[in-house]
Amino acid sequence: MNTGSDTTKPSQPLLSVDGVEVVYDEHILGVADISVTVNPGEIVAILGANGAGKSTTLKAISGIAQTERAKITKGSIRFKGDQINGIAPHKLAKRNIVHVLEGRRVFSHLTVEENLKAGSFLRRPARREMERRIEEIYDWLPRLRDKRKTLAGLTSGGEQQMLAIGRALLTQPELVLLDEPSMGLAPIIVQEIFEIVSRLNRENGVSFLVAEQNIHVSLAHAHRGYVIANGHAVLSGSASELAAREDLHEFYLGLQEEDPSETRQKA
Amino acid sequence: MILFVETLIGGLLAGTMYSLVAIGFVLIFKASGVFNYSQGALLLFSALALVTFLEMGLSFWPAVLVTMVVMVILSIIIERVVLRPLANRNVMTLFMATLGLTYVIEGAAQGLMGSEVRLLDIGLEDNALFWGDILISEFDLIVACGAAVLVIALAIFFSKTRIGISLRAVADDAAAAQSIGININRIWQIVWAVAAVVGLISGMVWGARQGVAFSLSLVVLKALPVLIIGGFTSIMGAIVGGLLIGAGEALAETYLGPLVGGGITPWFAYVLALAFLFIRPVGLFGEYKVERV
Amino acid sequence: MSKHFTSIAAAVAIAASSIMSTGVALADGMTQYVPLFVYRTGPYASSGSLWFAGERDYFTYINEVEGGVNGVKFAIEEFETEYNPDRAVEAYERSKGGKDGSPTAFIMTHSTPATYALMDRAREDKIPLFDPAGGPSESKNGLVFPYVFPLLLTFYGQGSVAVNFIAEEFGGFENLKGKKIVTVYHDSGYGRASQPVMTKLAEKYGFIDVQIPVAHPGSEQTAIWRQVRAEKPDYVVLRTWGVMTPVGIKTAKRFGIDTTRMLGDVWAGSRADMIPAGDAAIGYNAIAPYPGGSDFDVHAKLKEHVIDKGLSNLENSDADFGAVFYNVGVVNAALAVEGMRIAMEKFGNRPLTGEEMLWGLENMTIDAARLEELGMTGLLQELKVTPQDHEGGGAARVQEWTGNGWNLVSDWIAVDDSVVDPLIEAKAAEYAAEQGITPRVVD
Amino acid sequence: MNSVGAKPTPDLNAIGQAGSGRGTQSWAFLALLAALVLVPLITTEYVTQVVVLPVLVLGLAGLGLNILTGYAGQISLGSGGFMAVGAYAAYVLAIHGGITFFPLTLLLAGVIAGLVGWVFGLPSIRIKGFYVMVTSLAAQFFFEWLFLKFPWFYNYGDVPTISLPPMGLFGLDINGSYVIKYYFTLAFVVALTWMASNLIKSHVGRNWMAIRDMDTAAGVIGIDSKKYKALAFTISAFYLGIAGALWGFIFLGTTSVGSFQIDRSFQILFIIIIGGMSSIRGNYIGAAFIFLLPLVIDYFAKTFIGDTVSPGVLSNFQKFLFGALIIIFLIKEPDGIDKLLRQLMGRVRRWGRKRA
Repeated sequence: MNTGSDTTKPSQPLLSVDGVEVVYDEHILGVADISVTVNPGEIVAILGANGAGKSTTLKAISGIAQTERAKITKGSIRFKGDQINGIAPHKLAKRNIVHVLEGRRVFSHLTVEENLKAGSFLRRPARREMERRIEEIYDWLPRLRDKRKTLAGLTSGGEQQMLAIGRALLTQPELVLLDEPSMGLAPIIVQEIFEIVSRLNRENGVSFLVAEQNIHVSLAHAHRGYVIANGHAVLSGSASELAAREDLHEFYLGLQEEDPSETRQKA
Repeated sequence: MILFVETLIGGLLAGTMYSLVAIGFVLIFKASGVFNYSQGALLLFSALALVTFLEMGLSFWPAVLVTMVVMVILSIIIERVVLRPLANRNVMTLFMATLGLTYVIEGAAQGLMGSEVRLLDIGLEDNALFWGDILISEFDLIVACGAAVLVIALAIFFSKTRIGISLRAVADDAAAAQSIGININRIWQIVWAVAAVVGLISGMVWGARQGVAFSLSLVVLKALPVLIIGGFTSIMGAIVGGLLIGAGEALAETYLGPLVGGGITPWFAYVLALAFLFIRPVGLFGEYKVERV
Repeated sequence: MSKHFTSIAAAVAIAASSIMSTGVALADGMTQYVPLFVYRTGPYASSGSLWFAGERDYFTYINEVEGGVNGVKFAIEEFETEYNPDRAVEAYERSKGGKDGSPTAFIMTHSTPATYALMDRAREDKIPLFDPAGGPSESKNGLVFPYVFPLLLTFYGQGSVAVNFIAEEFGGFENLKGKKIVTVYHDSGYGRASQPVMTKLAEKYGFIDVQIPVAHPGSEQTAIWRQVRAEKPDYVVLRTWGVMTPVGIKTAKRFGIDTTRMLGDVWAGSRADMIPAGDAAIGYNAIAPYPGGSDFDVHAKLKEHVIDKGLSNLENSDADFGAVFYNVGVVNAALAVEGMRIAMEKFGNRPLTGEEMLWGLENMTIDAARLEELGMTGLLQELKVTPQDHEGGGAARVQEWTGNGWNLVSDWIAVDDSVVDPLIEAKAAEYAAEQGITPRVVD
Repeated sequence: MNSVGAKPTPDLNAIGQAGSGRGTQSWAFLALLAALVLVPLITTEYVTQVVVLPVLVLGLAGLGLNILTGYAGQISLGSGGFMAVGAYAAYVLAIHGGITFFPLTLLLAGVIAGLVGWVFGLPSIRIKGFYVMVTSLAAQFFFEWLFLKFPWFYNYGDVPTISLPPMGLFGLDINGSYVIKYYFTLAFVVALTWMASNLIKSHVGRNWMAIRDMDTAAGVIGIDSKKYKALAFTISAFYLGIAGALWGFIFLGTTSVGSFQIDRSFQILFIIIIGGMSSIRGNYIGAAFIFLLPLVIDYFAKTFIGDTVSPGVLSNFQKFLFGALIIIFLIKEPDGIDKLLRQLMGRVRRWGRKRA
């Protein structure tokens, strides 16, 4: 998996985040200076400790941040060349960016199938078409098919994560922002999820920006990666370069101590 | 024994009228977490609008239709002007805003459409029916059937339609709903509109019973204990809560009232609700979850 | 953001300073300032708006047609209270000093709670309070309550008139024996006010007095009327107010209670109470110190000079002209005008002070001839107010609802003073003792 | 706030307070106190008795609710009910208990209200949030009923409106003159406010805030949240009770349940939200705003549109406007006027420093 992105770089990145600062409640700094690019067809990982600002970065991109009383105070975010700062999340979904929030966040009082339907409404398919698309998702995520009538809140963590991804895919995205898909899941499930992500990327050309604490599994599947700490991007490079760095782990762990946690509110 | 059964049945039927008001409340709370005190004012506004259109010479169903349109427009205005700017504020502020909204709606309703009591004839007779020796109000019976139809209609709306599923999605997790492209502002407009239409139906029922005037707005106070018993987020709870309050109130007024001098209805429902709270702090159908207020 | 609020603060300051400086320029020295405490919003707006329209229309008539009372015109200022006594206190303090050089000669409280709240202040400030057919019954005793005027008919009197009428229905007092009269009342001071009288009368005539309360606002009364039905009443008296009345009548009807054997008191007998009750109210009776109807002579005058000229305060003059509450307003205003006229005979044709008005009211006699001149024969009873008797009349007619209007079914029925007066004297004495008041001595 | 980078990185430490400025604050406080003392001397009877006095009493009631809601985090809509308890307790103490030395009557009435508040606070141990709020409504309606129903509370009058008996104060009749009334109220309000402010600074206040911010966590760090919640209900009701008694005895000179209905509870809630939650000063600012706003609206409405529309429309328009202003306020200034003033003072101070 060493298709070094530099060699195939197209004229325009899919997503470019440039020097973004996010402030919550006008006073609390979310991230200070983050720059990230995702090229078409890439899986890019954002690595960092708990509270480093990964989620905030993704929320800033998807517009969710501003629904939580946060503002992008500096920098710009471009998607396919267009500035998208400050656009509401549902509009960004229409423009093919979808965010799978941390902690899965399925609609727990809806059945699995209703969750998927909710994802598909965005494109207003006819009923037949909607059913076909949902079947397609079941093909990708066969575990869900057996549970289609179950309330989402009653399914396992792994199933919920798959559901969240499946639901997001039904919006027909070009870019999926995937926040901590491994959180609280058994390694074997994490592995399964990342393999599905890779396949989706390969076969359907969906790009992913994945925020992860789990370095190994994410770098194994990503093309490139960024390490962020204290709200700043501190390292970047291809997945293999990063994985090869002896000091990565120290870097990552060492930063955790510097993190003045009270100034950093995770939303 | 006949007195007991009659009181019980009468109370249960009357209780559905409380349920109707509570349902409008539940819809909004569930979808947006807003404790909407102005539900009573909405009820007043809709009933006044309906009466006004009737007086202008429209026949019944067209008038109902026009009123619905007015209520939908009103809901959209409320969402844009009041709720959207207050999104993500704490629940207290939102509650206070609905208090302010109550004044606004009441002032507008009475200022525009007059404050005198008006007759609203929805074609239901308040006759007595006898079932054996037991007297039942025809009006209440029909209203109860109507409420059942409404609840079924809402259930179908929520489980089968796209908007209904989206509504439930927003109620479950607004941020996740937004992230998959659901426009929550539009959903709020729809919820308020549905609640306003439910308000119109309860306004018609209450208005037919007591005439259309300001006191319709006070009906909201009857809905709050219903919510406690039923939980703030369950339509089923609103129905069951309404029935319990209706029956409890009627039995208390008949059996307990004479012991303490009567007139106990305004607080009895609340005390009943309190008793329920001790047994089950989140209402019969509410869900345990950490609340931060 | 802050700009917005500095401007509000500035507005507050401006308004506050202008409120402080009451009583600026004297217009022409010939207007009488009348503060009107109204409730055009809130739960009682439906009755209030007609009432105040009646008052204002009569004042308009006096101003426009008669050129004022002996040339003194009325300058009306309204204060919204929402029927809240606290806001009445605020309005009272704002208006007691008069305006534009005119003193405040009298205040119409338009609500019994407000009368209570203002009673002590009015005594202090020497401003008569008008509360016809309301207020504390014991304030009939003008020696203890010099500045309160429960004109026409006190709450006690209402109970007495009710029983007299019911006796007539049964064919005489002797037939009351063993009968059961159930009173369904608004659970408040007003609703309970006639209870002592009913107790006394029940003793005197041997009927059974049952009292059943309804809690405010009374929009659901199934349980109440089930109780009433269980009592098997021979007659039902309603002392209700607001929405409680139509709901009560409808529910009563459903429980098979004969609504032609129901008698509402003054405040449960207006068009606004009957309309929502629909057909159930046909045949229902109500006590009327102010009967409804627009056939009285005064109405012809009002119609010609106020309504038809577009000067009326009524929002819907087709439906509400001549409604009971409108007539309440007309009568109240007329009583104020008469009081002023009489006071002017002594003090001259100029704006009056409260003390002067008190003299006028306490020397007010309205006999049949004067009623004729006023065009109020049949609408208003003959009155003779004295310092000892602030009620002045003590009679009411009874009217029956026909489905679209009121039909008067009795002449003036007088209060049984022999029962009511001792109660009033006892209450007044109690009040005087509690408050440390020495009753006035009047020669 | 725009994104142009002239502004330094936002303050990372908890925010908003424009400097400490203790000196300025106490200076301002003394100036305000002096102004309040001067009110009867420099203004009219109307302003003293019907504007400033009720604002003081409502501010005190706001303080009572703020202790419960702003500091201890429990929502209540029963303020009117507890004010009624205070007012009726004072009346019953005077009539049936013969206690007519007014300061004593008032304190005892407060204590009774406090005990009642404690009882009604008990459910809050089990329930939270809006459920507590509806519990408080139960209290509200229960008291409205109670004081109407039992004639003992209004000395067996026909009408449950109390005519207050003469109350003494060191040989003076408290109702003798509005100046006495005013100074008496002012003294009481200042003393009680001072007490509350000390209480809030003490460990009690800190524990309340811990419960408010994190109910569960407060338990973990060893705060007996049951005890402190109960205490908050008690003290809150104590203040509300005294405010209620002052409202009846001093401001109105009479009392009926009508003075303490649910609208009163809403009014008190408006006061603390508009004035500023968790702020002592905010209560009085909020009270002034909420009490004066209708008067100001009334004044402007009569002056500018009085003749053009019918009085019914005018009254309703005023109501509409009041509601609209509340909403605008909530949207524009969520933290209340107190915060606004703090920012303003901070700006003035910075400006002053710049010039110096």
